[in-house]
Amino acid sequence: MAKELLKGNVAFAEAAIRAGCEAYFGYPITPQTEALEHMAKRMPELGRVFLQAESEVAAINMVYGAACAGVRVMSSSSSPGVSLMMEGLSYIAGSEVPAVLVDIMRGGPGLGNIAPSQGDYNQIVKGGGHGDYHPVVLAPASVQELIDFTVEAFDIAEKYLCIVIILADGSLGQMMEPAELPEMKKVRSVKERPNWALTGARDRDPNIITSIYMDPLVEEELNRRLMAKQAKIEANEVRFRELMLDDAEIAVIAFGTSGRVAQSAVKTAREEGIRVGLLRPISLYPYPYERVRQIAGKVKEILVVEMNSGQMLGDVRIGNEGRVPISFYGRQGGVIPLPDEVLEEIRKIQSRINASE
Amino acid sequence: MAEKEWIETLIYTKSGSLTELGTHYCPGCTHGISHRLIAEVIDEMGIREDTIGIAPVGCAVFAYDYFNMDFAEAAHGRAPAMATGLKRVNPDKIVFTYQGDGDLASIGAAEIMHAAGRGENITVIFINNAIYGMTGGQMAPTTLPGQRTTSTPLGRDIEVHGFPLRMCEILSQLDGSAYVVRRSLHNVANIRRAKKAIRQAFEVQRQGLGFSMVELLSSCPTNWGMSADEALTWIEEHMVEAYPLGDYKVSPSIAVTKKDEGR
Amino acid sequence: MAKGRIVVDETLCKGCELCTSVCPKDLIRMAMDRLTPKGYHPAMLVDPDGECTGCAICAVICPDSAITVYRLVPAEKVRTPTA
Amino acid sequence: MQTEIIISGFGGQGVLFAGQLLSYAALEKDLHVTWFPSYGPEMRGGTAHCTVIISDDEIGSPVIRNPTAAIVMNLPSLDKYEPLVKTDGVLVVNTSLVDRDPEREDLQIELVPANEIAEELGDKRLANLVMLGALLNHLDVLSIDEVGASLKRHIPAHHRDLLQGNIKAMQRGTALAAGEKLAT
Repeated sequence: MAKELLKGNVAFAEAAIRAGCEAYFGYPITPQTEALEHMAKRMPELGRVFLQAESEVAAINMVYGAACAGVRVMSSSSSPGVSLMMEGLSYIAGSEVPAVLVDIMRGGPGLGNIAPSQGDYNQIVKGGGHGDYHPVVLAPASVQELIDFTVEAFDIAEKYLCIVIILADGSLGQMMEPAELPEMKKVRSVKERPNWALTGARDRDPNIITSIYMDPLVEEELNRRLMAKQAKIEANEVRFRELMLDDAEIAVIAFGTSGRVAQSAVKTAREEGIRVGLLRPISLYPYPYERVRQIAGKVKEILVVEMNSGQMLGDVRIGNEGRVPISFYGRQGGVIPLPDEVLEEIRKIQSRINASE
Repeated sequence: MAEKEWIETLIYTKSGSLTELGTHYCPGCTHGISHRLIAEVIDEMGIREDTIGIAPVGCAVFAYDYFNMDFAEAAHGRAPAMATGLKRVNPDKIVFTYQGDGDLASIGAAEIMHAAGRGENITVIFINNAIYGMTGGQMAPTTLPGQRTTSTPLGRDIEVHGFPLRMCEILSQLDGSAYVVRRSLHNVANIRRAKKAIRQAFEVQRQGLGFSMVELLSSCPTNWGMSADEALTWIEEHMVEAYPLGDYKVSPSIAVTKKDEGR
Repeated sequence: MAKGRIVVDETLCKGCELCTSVCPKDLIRMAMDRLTPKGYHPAMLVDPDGECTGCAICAVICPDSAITVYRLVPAEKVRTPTA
Repeated sequence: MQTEIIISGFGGQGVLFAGQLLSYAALEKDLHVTWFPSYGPEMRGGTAHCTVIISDDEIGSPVIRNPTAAIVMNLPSLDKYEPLVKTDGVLVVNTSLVDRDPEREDLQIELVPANEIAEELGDKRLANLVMLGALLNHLDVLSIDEVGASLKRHIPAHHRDLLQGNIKAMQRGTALAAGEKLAT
């Protein structure tokens, strides 16, 4: 397929459709509403399900319901709406049904604003809802990645019977870039739905989907099963991209849009002769701790750049295991850091390194 | 004249749409009766293999253990939303929710309103026993004025807690509602009427006519502090007055047998 | 001769006594001499004079589907079981 | 080579569409491009702007502080972006709505009475294309023909009757810029 100029929100919605998403439930919220609008138009055209729910609370529970039926189903929202979905996400996790959610983050806390932010990192990556669970979290940095990861999200969700959340920010939802959409995948027939799905207990025993286990030992069994699944996910699904880290003295670590901003800063810094490289974590859960650990063993300092007050910073600290100093540069409230701001931070670190030598 | 030949025939036995398992409900609790009625209707309609139930949070949280069919467990109050998701991708299946008064009328008030408003083609069995059973007898949105509960120890004071919600009256106002009726489980005659209404509600769904709900006035002997029998009498003497039985919305497209009346 | 009889499943019966209050012939008693596995006195049919008609009213009110009802039916009228 | 263009004006002046047009042309020329809008309440009545970055290499940040070129459709946009354009960059000013001269002397400045020209052409909505045409005269990365071809492909169906007007508007902008350049 040829590249098209696509807006992020439209791109992931269409990508989901082509990945075989059979049902979409959502509630309008800026800056992701174009996704809902795209679904509103396209899903009925294709004979699939689109429904604007009465709230994000209802939307995620509709997703939960459709997921129980064994279809590919998704929702998308933005930060305040995603907060409302946390209850449902926890139930989906506890029931071990696959579902995909896209969070196009905006400034907060509270009603905040509609400008791009990465303030949901803790909420999304660390679970957000109640109980022990981890959604798989993928952080795209371009419209193409938004497409690719959305498609992949359905596969991962079905492979592990888990939630996959695409964590992007308002700028990715709103920007346009050339990108290539995948071929249209065929939607499964009812007969092809998984054997655990609720499709009516015809010629088989009833299927029960639940997340309540009153016996603590039985609940613990579920928790252990989830942990075993997480171990597999942690072994197989770690993703990251990196740039010019081979000989780097300084590593910048940033995800999503801040990763792209940092990339520009890193390139300019290289032109100035600063030996700096970039690690852009893509899977935020599972986090590339091992790669951070390796990098920390080679560089002199780490700079973390985020569009929040330092939420991924904690994970970098875990991976660093105290090896090298970590500094943080963040913009909050919906402000995107500019490449020259990041460059300035890199220069400061370079002078510190120079001074200590 | 030859002597008549008599054969001993099974008149009544436990429904095949229920599992073998005994319920965890307290002795005399009418949840068991409503489960039975639903199961019998499903048997009679021959739809067990096409029916998917949604259990609530509340005493009936384990309803899926007792019904012999596909079932899912919803978050508190969200059963209508979950049923919506399930029904939309399984349009040829019969999807019903089973919800108590806290689940449906309090935390899930938005979900039930909008499911009805959309004319969602699902059936809701609404158990109104005027109290929170599972958590041990606190005030429900349907608790009667003056009724003592553990969170209204001096009786529900309408100045403080406001008035009970009458869900049939509310939901029947919505254009998407096709069949909204209130029945009671306080005696045999009413139980039989309740069953007919449940049958009608499932038929409404089968015919794709829209949202259907049967509210069942139910007892909670344990949290009301009464014997099972006294509790049924309390329904008759107090609840029926506050929650009049009857047909609140019957879509004209339903071919009703006029004998099936609530009162 | 009795036209009907009931069998109470003592694993299901919780001794709520609702059946005793609705029996038109007042033929159901609680078995005070024994307990079910869950610790309830179960309901039982006490019908020395064979009065039970198999009307199934007790089964209609039983919350626990514990009562199975049989009735003698003229052979020509035998039909499939129903409540 | 990376070219960064900011197009800024009031909501309704077509700045977002002008940026998209550049983006389509860049895409069709197999270049890397990002189109980044301002969005939100400022879209209504306040200033709207978009950043278009065109490059022959992968684009990092979709936002930049110092663009290589800016089209400013009104005074607040001039105030905001004049100080930011890179040295030797391009600043295209809509003099129809801006009542002061730019102060920078290290820029290629193009003064375009875009609204007047658009009205002359019969549709005041064409001001954005006049400005774009003037910009294109200063840009190496895309030609007016390439942008014109993109316009043909991507003009919304309900504006198709405006296609010729749009192209004419761009040509007028380019000609004006070329003419003035010749004059200096």
